[in-house]
Amino acid sequence: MSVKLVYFAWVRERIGKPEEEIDLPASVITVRDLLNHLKDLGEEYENALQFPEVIRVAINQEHAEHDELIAGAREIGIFPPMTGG
Amino acid sequence: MSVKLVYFAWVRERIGKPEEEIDLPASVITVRDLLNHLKDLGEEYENALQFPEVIRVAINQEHAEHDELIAGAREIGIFPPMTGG
Amino acid sequence: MSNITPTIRVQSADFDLQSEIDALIARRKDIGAVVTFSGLCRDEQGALSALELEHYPGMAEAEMRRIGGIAVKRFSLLGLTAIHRHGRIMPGENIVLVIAAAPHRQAAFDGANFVMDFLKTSAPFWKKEHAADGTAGDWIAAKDADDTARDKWK
Amino acid sequence: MSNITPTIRVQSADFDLQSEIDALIARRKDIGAVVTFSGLCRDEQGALSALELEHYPGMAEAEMRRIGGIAVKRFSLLGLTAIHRHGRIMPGENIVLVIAAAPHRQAAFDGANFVMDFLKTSAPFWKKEHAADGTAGDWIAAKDADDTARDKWK
Repeated sequence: MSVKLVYFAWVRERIGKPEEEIDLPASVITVRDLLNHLKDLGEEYENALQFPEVIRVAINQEHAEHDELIAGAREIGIFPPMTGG
Repeated sequence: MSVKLVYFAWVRERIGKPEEEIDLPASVITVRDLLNHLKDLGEEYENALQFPEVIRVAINQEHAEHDELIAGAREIGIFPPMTGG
Repeated sequence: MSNITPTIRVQSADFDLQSEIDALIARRKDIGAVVTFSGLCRDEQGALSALELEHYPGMAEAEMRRIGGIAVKRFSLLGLTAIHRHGRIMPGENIVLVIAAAPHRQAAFDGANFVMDFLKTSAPFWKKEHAADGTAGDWIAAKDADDTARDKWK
Repeated sequence: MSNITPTIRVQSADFDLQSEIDALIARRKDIGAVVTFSGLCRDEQGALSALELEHYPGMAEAEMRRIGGIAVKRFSLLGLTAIHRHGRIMPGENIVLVIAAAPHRQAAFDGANFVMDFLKTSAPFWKKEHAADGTAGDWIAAKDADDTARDKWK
Protein backbone atom coordinates (compact mmCIF):
# COMPACT_ATOMS: atom_id res chain seq x y z
CA MET A 1 0.00 0.00 0.00
CA SER A 2 1.33 3.40 -0.99
CA VAL A 3 0.23 6.47 0.92
CA LYS A 4 1.04 10.17 1.10
CA LEU A 5 2.28 11.29 4.50
CA VAL A 6 2.14 14.96 5.49
CA TYR A 7 3.91 16.35 8.55
CA PHE A 8 3.33 19.54 10.53
CA ALA A 9 5.00 21.71 13.19
CA TRP A 10 7.81 19.99 15.13
CA VAL A 11 7.04 16.61 13.58
CA ARG A 12 7.76 18.18 10.19
CA GLU A 13 10.89 19.93 11.45
CA ARG A 14 12.33 16.80 13.07
CA ILE A 15 11.62 14.52 10.12
CA GLY A 16 13.03 17.22 7.89
CA LYS A 17 10.42 17.28 5.13
CA PRO A 18 6.81 18.43 4.81
CA GLU A 19 5.53 15.33 3.00
CA GLU A 20 6.49 12.12 1.27
CA GLU A 21 4.94 9.16 -0.53
CA ILE A 22 5.83 5.83 1.09
CA ASP A 23 5.09 2.16 0.60
CA LEU A 24 3.79 0.37 3.67
CA PRO A 25 4.27 -3.35 4.37
CA ALA A 26 1.10 -5.42 4.74
CA SER A 27 1.78 -5.72 8.49
CA VAL A 28 0.92 -2.03 9.00
CA ILE A 29 -2.79 -2.14 9.79
CA THR A 30 -3.56 0.59 12.32
CA VAL A 31 -2.40 4.14 12.98
CA ARG A 32 -0.33 2.76 15.88
CA ASP A 33 1.36 0.27 13.54
CA LEU A 34 2.16 3.13 11.16
CA LEU A 35 3.80 5.27 13.86
CA ASN A 36 5.90 2.31 15.05
CA HIS A 37 6.89 1.49 11.49
CA LEU A 38 8.00 5.08 10.82
CA LYS A 39 10.07 5.17 14.01
CA ASP A 40 12.27 2.46 12.51
CA LEU A 41 12.99 4.42 9.32
CA GLY A 42 15.88 6.42 10.76
CA GLU A 43 17.08 8.75 13.48
CA GLU A 44 15.01 11.73 12.33
CA TYR A 45 11.80 9.65 12.47
CA GLU A 46 12.80 8.17 15.82
CA ASN A 47 13.38 11.71 17.09
CA ALA A 48 10.02 12.99 15.81
CA LEU A 49 7.96 10.04 17.00
CA GLN A 50 9.73 8.94 20.18
CA PHE A 51 6.55 9.50 22.20
CA PRO A 52 3.91 8.19 19.80
CA GLU A 53 1.13 8.56 22.39
CA VAL A 54 1.24 12.38 22.05
CA ILE A 55 1.21 12.29 18.25
CA ARG A 56 -2.07 13.16 16.47
CA VAL A 57 -3.01 11.58 13.17
CA ALA A 58 -5.53 12.44 10.49
CA ILE A 59 -6.65 10.03 7.78
CA ASN A 60 -7.85 11.78 4.63
CA GLN A 61 -7.93 15.03 6.62
CA GLU A 62 -10.10 13.68 9.45
CA HIS A 63 -8.87 13.05 13.00
CA ALA A 64 -8.14 9.34 13.63
CA GLU A 65 -7.56 7.42 16.84
CA HIS A 66 -4.43 5.29 17.18
CA ASP A 67 -6.39 2.06 16.95
CA GLU A 68 -8.09 3.11 13.72
CA LEU A 69 -7.41 1.13 10.53
CA ILE A 70 -5.48 2.90 7.80
CA ALA A 71 -6.94 0.82 4.96
CA GLY A 72 -8.22 3.18 2.25
CA ALA A 73 -6.09 6.11 3.36
CA ARG A 74 -4.86 8.30 0.50
CA GLU A 75 -3.29 10.95 2.77
CA ILE A 76 -2.21 10.61 6.39
CA GLY A 77 -1.33 13.71 8.41
CA ILE A 78 1.01 13.35 11.38
CA PHE A 79 1.41 16.22 13.84
CA PRO A 80 1.63 17.37 17.48
CA PRO A 81 -1.43 18.40 19.54
CA MET A 82 -3.04 21.50 18.05
CA THR A 83 -2.34 24.94 19.50
CA GLY A 84 -4.36 27.30 17.32
CA GLY A 85 -7.08 29.72 18.32
CA MET B 1 -39.08 68.50 52.90
CA SER B 2 -38.99 69.48 49.23
CA VAL B 3 -37.68 67.02 46.66
CA LYS B 4 -37.41 66.69 42.89
CA LEU B 5 -39.25 63.67 41.49
CA VAL B 6 -38.37 62.31 38.03
CA TYR B 7 -40.53 59.78 36.21
CA PHE B 8 -39.69 57.40 33.37
CA ALA B 9 -41.40 55.13 30.81
CA TRP B 10 -45.03 54.26 31.63
CA VAL B 11 -44.83 55.85 35.07
CA ARG B 12 -43.99 59.13 33.31
CA GLU B 13 -46.72 58.64 30.71
CA ARG B 14 -49.41 57.84 33.27
CA ILE B 15 -48.53 60.69 35.64
CA GLY B 16 -48.36 62.93 32.60
CA LYS B 17 -45.13 64.81 33.32
CA PRO B 18 -41.43 63.96 33.31
CA GLU B 19 -40.59 65.63 36.63
CA GLU B 20 -41.84 67.89 39.40
CA GLU B 21 -40.75 69.47 42.66
CA ILE B 22 -43.00 68.52 45.57
CA ASP B 23 -43.24 69.15 49.29
CA LEU B 24 -43.50 66.05 51.42
CA PRO B 25 -45.20 65.90 54.83
CA ALA B 26 -43.03 64.84 57.78
CA SER B 27 -44.88 61.51 57.91
CA VAL B 28 -43.21 60.38 54.67
CA ILE B 29 -40.10 58.58 55.90
CA THR B 30 -39.39 55.66 53.55
CA VAL B 31 -39.62 54.99 49.83
CA ARG B 32 -42.79 52.97 50.53
CA ASP B 33 -44.33 55.95 52.37
CA LEU B 34 -43.52 58.16 49.38
CA LEU B 35 -45.20 55.84 46.88
CA ASN B 36 -48.32 55.59 49.07
CA HIS B 37 -48.38 59.37 49.51
CA LEU B 38 -48.15 59.94 45.74
CA LYS B 39 -50.98 57.48 45.06
CA ASP B 40 -53.31 59.83 46.96
CA LEU B 41 -52.42 62.88 44.84
CA GLY B 42 -54.90 62.13 42.06
CA GLU B 43 -56.19 59.65 39.52
CA GLU B 44 -53.10 59.83 37.28
CA TYR B 45 -50.81 58.99 40.23
CA GLU B 46 -53.17 56.23 41.38
CA ASN B 47 -53.07 54.83 37.85
CA ALA B 48 -49.27 54.95 37.64
CA LEU B 49 -48.59 53.53 41.10
CA GLN B 50 -51.48 51.12 41.63
CA PHE B 51 -49.03 48.22 42.08
CA PRO B 52 -46.28 49.89 44.10
CA GLU B 53 -44.43 46.58 44.61
CA VAL B 54 -43.36 46.56 40.94
CA ILE B 55 -42.18 50.18 40.99
CA ARG B 56 -38.42 50.85 41.14
CA VAL B 57 -37.01 53.88 42.90
CA ALA B 58 -33.64 55.61 42.81
CA ILE B 59 -32.51 58.13 45.43
CA ASN B 60 -29.94 60.60 44.10
CA GLN B 61 -29.55 58.35 41.04
CA GLU B 62 -28.83 55.17 43.01
CA HIS B 63 -31.20 52.21 43.27
CA ALA B 64 -33.11 52.19 46.58
CA GLU B 65 -35.18 49.48 48.30
CA HIS B 66 -38.73 50.28 49.38
CA ASP B 67 -37.80 50.29 53.06
CA GLU B 68 -34.98 52.77 52.54
CA LEU B 69 -35.20 56.21 54.20
CA ILE B 70 -35.60 59.18 51.89
CA ALA B 71 -34.00 61.68 54.27
CA GLY B 72 -31.35 63.65 52.39
CA ALA B 73 -32.77 62.90 48.95
CA ARG B 74 -32.41 65.75 46.45
CA GLU B 75 -33.77 63.76 43.49
CA ILE B 76 -35.94 60.67 43.51
CA GLY B 77 -36.47 58.68 40.31
CA ILE B 78 -39.60 56.55 39.98
CA PHE B 79 -39.90 54.03 37.14
CA PRO B 80 -40.87 50.52 36.01
CA PRO B 81 -38.42 47.59 35.98
CA MET B 82 -35.63 48.21 33.50
CA THR B 83 -35.72 46.69 30.02
CA GLY B 84 -32.54 47.95 28.36
CA GLY B 85 -29.69 45.97 26.88
CA MET C 1 -5.12 44.84 41.17
CA SER C 2 -6.53 46.27 37.99
CA ASN C 3 -6.64 50.04 37.54
CA ILE C 4 -8.58 49.89 34.27
CA THR C 5 -11.31 52.52 33.92
CA PRO C 6 -14.24 51.30 31.83
CA THR C 7 -15.26 53.38 28.82
CA ILE C 8 -18.97 54.14 29.25
CA ARG C 9 -21.19 56.02 26.81
CA VAL C 10 -24.90 56.65 26.35
CA GLN C 11 -25.57 58.11 22.91
CA SER C 12 -28.15 58.28 20.14
CA ALA C 13 -25.58 57.70 17.37
CA ASP C 14 -24.58 54.26 16.14
CA PHE C 15 -21.11 52.86 16.87
CA ASP C 16 -18.42 51.07 14.85
CA LEU C 17 -17.22 47.89 16.48
CA GLN C 18 -13.73 47.77 15.01
CA SER C 19 -13.04 51.39 15.98
CA GLU C 20 -14.18 50.73 19.54
CA ILE C 21 -11.94 47.67 19.79
CA ASP C 22 -8.99 49.58 18.33
CA ALA C 23 -9.49 52.34 20.92
CA LEU C 24 -9.72 49.79 23.72
CA ILE C 25 -6.59 47.93 22.70
CA ALA C 26 -4.62 51.06 21.70
CA ARG C 27 -1.00 49.94 21.70
CA ARG C 28 -1.39 47.28 24.38
CA LYS C 29 0.27 43.97 23.69
CA ASP C 30 -0.84 42.05 26.77
CA ILE C 31 -4.39 41.42 25.53
CA GLY C 32 -4.98 37.93 24.17
CA ALA C 33 -8.78 37.87 23.99
CA VAL C 34 -11.49 40.37 23.12
CA VAL C 35 -15.18 39.48 23.35
CA THR C 36 -17.86 41.83 22.06
CA PHE C 37 -21.59 41.66 22.54
CA SER C 38 -23.89 43.64 20.24
CA GLY C 39 -27.58 43.77 21.01
CA LEU C 40 -29.74 44.53 17.95
CA CYS C 41 -33.34 45.53 17.36
CA ARG C 42 -35.39 42.59 16.01
CA ASP C 43 -38.47 43.24 13.87
CA GLU C 44 -40.49 40.45 15.54
CA GLN C 45 -41.51 38.84 12.24
CA GLY C 46 -42.41 42.20 10.78
CA ALA C 47 -44.66 43.28 13.66
CA LEU C 48 -42.27 45.95 14.90
CA SER C 49 -41.39 49.16 13.06
CA ALA C 50 -39.06 50.67 15.69
CA LEU C 51 -38.02 50.69 19.33
CA GLU C 52 -37.99 53.84 21.43
CA LEU C 53 -35.22 53.70 24.04
CA GLU C 54 -35.73 55.95 27.09
CA HIS C 55 -33.09 56.35 29.76
CA TYR C 56 -32.41 58.17 33.03
CA PRO C 57 -29.62 60.60 32.06
CA GLY C 58 -26.81 60.63 34.57
CA MET C 59 -27.98 57.54 36.44
CA ALA C 60 -27.71 55.38 33.30
CA GLU C 61 -24.03 56.25 32.88
CA ALA C 62 -23.37 55.93 36.62
CA GLU C 63 -24.98 52.50 36.81
CA MET C 64 -23.09 51.26 33.73
CA ARG C 65 -19.87 52.56 35.29
CA ARG C 66 -20.64 50.75 38.55
CA ILE C 67 -21.39 47.44 36.78
CA GLY C 68 -18.28 47.86 34.61
CA GLY C 69 -16.07 48.48 37.63
CA ILE C 70 -17.29 45.29 39.30
CA ALA C 71 -16.65 43.28 36.11
CA VAL C 72 -13.11 44.67 35.68
CA LYS C 73 -12.20 43.60 39.22
CA ARG C 74 -14.01 40.27 39.21
CA PHE C 75 -12.57 39.04 35.90
CA SER C 76 -9.26 40.98 35.98
CA LEU C 77 -10.15 42.62 32.68
CA LEU C 78 -7.58 44.66 30.77
CA GLY C 79 -10.25 46.71 29.02
CA LEU C 80 -14.00 47.24 29.11
CA THR C 81 -16.30 49.35 26.94
CA ALA C 82 -20.07 49.64 27.28
CA ILE C 83 -22.15 51.82 24.93
CA HIS C 84 -25.93 52.03 25.09
CA ARG C 85 -27.98 53.91 22.53
CA HIS C 86 -31.13 55.89 23.26
CA GLY C 87 -33.90 57.32 21.08
CA ARG C 88 -35.57 55.68 18.09
CA ILE C 89 -33.92 52.51 16.83
CA MET C 90 -34.99 50.63 13.71
CA PRO C 91 -35.00 46.84 13.21
CA GLY C 92 -31.52 45.60 12.33
CA GLU C 93 -29.85 48.51 14.13
CA ASN C 94 -27.55 48.31 17.14
CA ILE C 95 -28.91 48.98 20.64
CA VAL C 96 -26.02 48.13 22.93
CA LEU C 97 -22.35 47.18 22.75
CA VAL C 98 -20.13 45.61 25.39
CA ILE C 99 -16.45 44.84 24.80
CA ALA C 100 -14.32 42.96 27.33
CA ALA C 101 -10.58 42.40 26.91
CA ALA C 102 -8.41 40.03 28.95
CA PRO C 103 -5.21 38.00 28.66
CA HIS C 104 -7.21 34.78 28.11
CA ARG C 105 -10.52 33.89 26.55
CA GLN C 106 -12.76 32.74 29.41
CA ALA C 107 -12.32 35.99 31.38
CA ALA C 108 -13.23 37.99 28.29
CA PHE C 109 -16.34 35.86 27.65
CA ASP C 110 -17.41 36.02 31.30
CA GLY C 111 -16.74 39.74 31.58
CA ALA C 112 -18.94 40.65 28.61
CA ASN C 113 -21.67 38.20 29.65
CA PHE C 114 -21.69 39.51 33.25
CA VAL C 115 -21.94 43.15 32.14
CA MET C 116 -24.86 42.35 29.82
CA ASP C 117 -26.75 40.43 32.51
CA PHE C 118 -26.46 43.32 35.00
CA LEU C 119 -26.99 46.01 32.40
CA LYS C 120 -30.32 44.36 31.47
CA THR C 121 -31.58 44.26 35.04
CA SER C 122 -29.99 47.34 36.66
CA ALA C 123 -29.22 50.05 34.12
CA PRO C 124 -32.15 52.53 33.84
CA PHE C 125 -33.26 52.04 30.22
CA TRP C 126 -36.75 51.23 28.99
CA LYS C 127 -37.92 50.02 25.58
CA LYS C 128 -41.19 50.97 23.95
CA GLU C 129 -42.36 49.14 20.84
CA HIS C 130 -43.78 50.93 17.82
CA ALA C 131 -45.98 48.57 15.84
CA ALA C 132 -45.61 48.17 12.08
CA ASP C 133 -49.28 49.13 11.65
CA GLY C 134 -48.58 52.60 13.06
CA THR C 135 -50.39 52.10 16.39
CA ALA C 136 -48.76 53.37 19.56
CA GLY C 137 -46.97 50.38 21.00
CA ASP C 138 -46.50 48.99 24.47
CA TRP C 139 -43.64 49.28 26.87
CA ILE C 140 -41.73 46.01 26.90
CA ALA C 141 -42.21 44.07 30.15
CA ALA C 142 -39.21 42.99 32.19
CA LYS C 143 -38.49 39.26 31.95
CA ASP C 144 -37.99 36.92 34.90
CA ALA C 145 -35.43 35.15 32.69
CA ASP C 146 -33.23 38.24 32.90
CA ASP C 147 -33.24 38.10 36.70
CA THR C 148 -32.38 34.41 36.51
CA ALA C 149 -29.50 35.12 34.11
CA ARG C 150 -28.19 37.78 36.48
CA ASP C 151 -28.44 35.50 39.49
CA LYS C 152 -26.05 32.94 37.94
CA TRP C 153 -23.19 35.29 38.94
CA LYS C 154 -24.00 35.12 42.68
CA MET D 1 -34.12 23.24 12.04
CA SER D 2 -31.44 25.72 11.10
CA ASN D 3 -30.09 25.72 7.55
CA ILE D 4 -27.38 28.30 8.26
CA THR D 5 -24.05 27.60 6.57
CA PRO D 6 -21.10 28.89 8.59
CA THR D 7 -18.66 31.25 6.88
CA ILE D 8 -15.21 29.70 7.28
CA ARG D 9 -11.91 31.20 6.14
CA VAL D 10 -8.21 30.52 6.68
CA GLN D 11 -6.15 33.46 5.45
CA SER D 12 -2.91 35.34 6.05
CA ALA D 13 -4.58 38.78 5.80
CA ASP D 14 -6.10 40.57 8.77
CA PHE D 15 -9.88 41.01 9.04
CA ASP D 16 -12.22 43.88 9.92
CA LEU D 17 -14.71 42.99 12.61
CA GLN D 18 -17.48 45.41 11.65
CA SER D 19 -17.36 44.31 7.99
CA GLU D 20 -17.59 40.66 9.01
CA ILE D 21 -20.59 41.37 11.24
CA ASP D 22 -22.27 43.41 8.51
CA ALA D 23 -21.80 40.54 6.05
CA LEU D 24 -23.19 38.05 8.58
CA ILE D 25 -26.25 40.10 9.39
CA ALA D 26 -26.84 41.30 5.79
CA ARG D 27 -30.45 42.45 5.76
CA ARG D 28 -31.67 40.07 8.44
CA LYS D 29 -33.93 41.53 11.11
CA ASP D 30 -34.39 38.47 13.30
CA ILE D 31 -30.97 38.68 14.95
CA GLY D 32 -31.03 40.16 18.46
CA ALA D 33 -27.55 39.26 19.66
CA VAL D 34 -24.10 39.06 18.09
CA VAL D 35 -21.06 37.87 20.06
CA THR D 36 -17.57 38.10 18.63
CA PHE D 37 -14.36 36.60 19.92
CA SER D 38 -11.02 37.94 18.71
CA GLY D 39 -7.85 36.14 19.70
CA LEU D 40 -4.74 38.35 19.62
CA CYS D 41 -1.01 37.78 19.76
CA ARG D 42 0.42 38.77 23.16
CA ASP D 43 4.05 39.88 23.46
CA GLU D 44 4.60 37.98 26.75
CA GLN D 45 6.05 41.00 28.57
CA GLY D 46 8.28 41.81 25.62
CA ALA D 47 9.76 38.31 25.31
CA LEU D 48 7.97 37.55 22.04
CA SER D 49 8.66 39.22 18.69
CA ALA D 50 6.19 37.21 16.57
CA LEU D 51 4.14 34.05 16.29
CA GLU D 52 4.37 31.74 13.29
CA LEU D 53 1.03 30.07 12.60
CA GLU D 54 1.22 26.80 10.66
CA HIS D 55 -1.89 24.97 9.49
CA TYR D 56 -2.98 21.87 7.57
CA PRO D 57 -4.50 23.34 4.40
CA GLY D 58 -7.81 21.76 3.55
CA MET D 59 -8.20 19.95 6.85
CA ALA D 60 -8.12 23.23 8.81
CA GLU D 61 -11.09 24.60 6.86
CA ALA D 62 -12.91 21.25 6.99
CA GLU D 63 -12.49 20.96 10.77
CA MET D 64 -13.63 24.55 11.33
CA ARG D 65 -16.65 23.86 9.13
CA ARG D 66 -17.46 20.71 11.12
CA ILE D 67 -17.21 22.52 14.48
CA GLY D 68 -19.24 25.43 13.12
CA GLY D 69 -21.98 23.13 11.89
CA ILE D 70 -22.29 21.49 15.30
CA ALA D 71 -22.50 24.91 17.00
CA VAL D 72 -25.18 26.20 14.60
CA LYS D 73 -27.39 23.20 15.36
CA ARG D 74 -26.71 23.03 19.10
CA PHE D 75 -27.37 26.72 19.81
CA SER D 76 -29.84 27.40 16.94
CA LEU D 77 -27.56 30.12 15.63
CA LEU D 78 -28.74 32.46 12.88
CA GLY D 79 -25.20 33.15 11.73
CA LEU D 80 -21.65 31.95 12.36
CA THR D 81 -18.30 33.15 11.02
CA ALA D 82 -14.89 31.72 11.89
CA ILE D 83 -11.67 33.13 10.44
CA HIS D 84 -8.21 31.88 11.38
CA ARG D 85 -5.04 33.56 10.17
CA HIS D 86 -1.82 31.76 9.25
CA GLY D 87 1.75 32.90 8.72
CA ARG D 88 3.72 35.43 10.75
CA ILE D 89 1.69 37.42 13.28
CA MET D 90 3.07 40.29 15.37
CA PRO D 91 2.14 41.14 18.98
CA GLY D 92 -1.11 43.09 19.10
CA GLU D 93 -2.35 41.56 15.82
CA ASN D 94 -5.40 39.36 15.34
CA ILE D 95 -5.04 35.58 15.16
CA VAL D 96 -8.60 34.31 15.10
CA LEU D 97 -12.16 35.63 14.88
CA VAL D 98 -15.42 33.90 15.74
CA ILE D 99 -18.81 35.58 15.35
CA ALA D 100 -22.05 33.98 16.52
CA ALA D 101 -25.49 35.50 15.92
CA ALA D 102 -28.76 34.41 17.54
CA PRO D 103 -32.16 35.81 18.50
CA HIS D 104 -31.09 36.09 22.17
CA ARG D 105 -27.87 36.72 24.01
CA GLN D 106 -27.03 33.46 25.81
CA ALA D 107 -27.11 31.39 22.61
CA ALA D 108 -24.76 33.87 20.93
CA PHE D 109 -22.35 33.81 23.90
CA ASP D 110 -22.44 30.01 24.11
CA GLY D 111 -22.07 29.57 20.35
CA ALA D 112 -18.91 31.68 20.14
CA ASN D 113 -17.44 30.16 23.31
CA PHE D 114 -18.15 26.58 22.09
CA VAL D 115 -16.53 27.20 18.70
CA MET D 116 -13.41 28.66 20.33
CA ASP D 117 -13.04 25.74 22.76
CA PHE D 118 -13.24 23.17 19.94
CA LEU D 119 -11.20 25.22 17.51
CA LYS D 120 -8.35 25.33 20.08
CA THR D 121 -8.32 21.58 20.60
CA SER D 122 -9.37 20.18 17.19
CA ALA D 123 -8.51 22.54 14.35
CA PRO D 124 -5.07 21.73 12.87
CA PHE D 125 -3.10 24.91 13.65
CA TRP D 126 0.22 25.17 15.46
CA LYS D 127 1.96 28.20 16.95
CA LYS D 128 5.71 28.71 17.01
CA GLU D 129 7.18 31.53 19.08
CA HIS D 130 9.90 33.81 17.77
CA ALA D 131 11.83 35.32 20.69
CA ALA D 132 12.52 39.05 20.93
CA ASP D 133 16.27 38.33 21.13
CA GLY D 134 16.19 36.80 17.64
CA THR D 135 16.69 33.18 18.70
CA ALA D 136 14.64 30.48 17.01
CA GLY D 137 11.69 29.94 19.31
CA ASP D 138 9.81 26.89 20.52
CA TRP D 139 6.55 25.40 19.39
CA ILE D 140 3.88 26.26 21.93
CA ALA D 141 2.77 23.24 23.96
CA ALA D 142 -0.88 22.26 24.09
CA LYS D 143 -2.54 23.07 27.42
CA ASP D 144 -4.55 20.63 29.53
CA ALA D 145 -6.72 23.64 30.42
CA ASP D 146 -7.90 23.77 26.81
CA ASP D 147 -9.08 20.15 26.98
CA THR D 148 -10.87 20.96 30.24
CA ALA D 149 -12.55 23.99 28.67
CA ARG D 150 -13.71 21.85 25.75
CA ASP D 151 -15.05 19.12 28.03
CA LYS D 152 -17.48 21.54 29.74
CA TRP D 153 -19.71 21.18 26.63
CA LYS D 154 -20.15 17.39 27.07
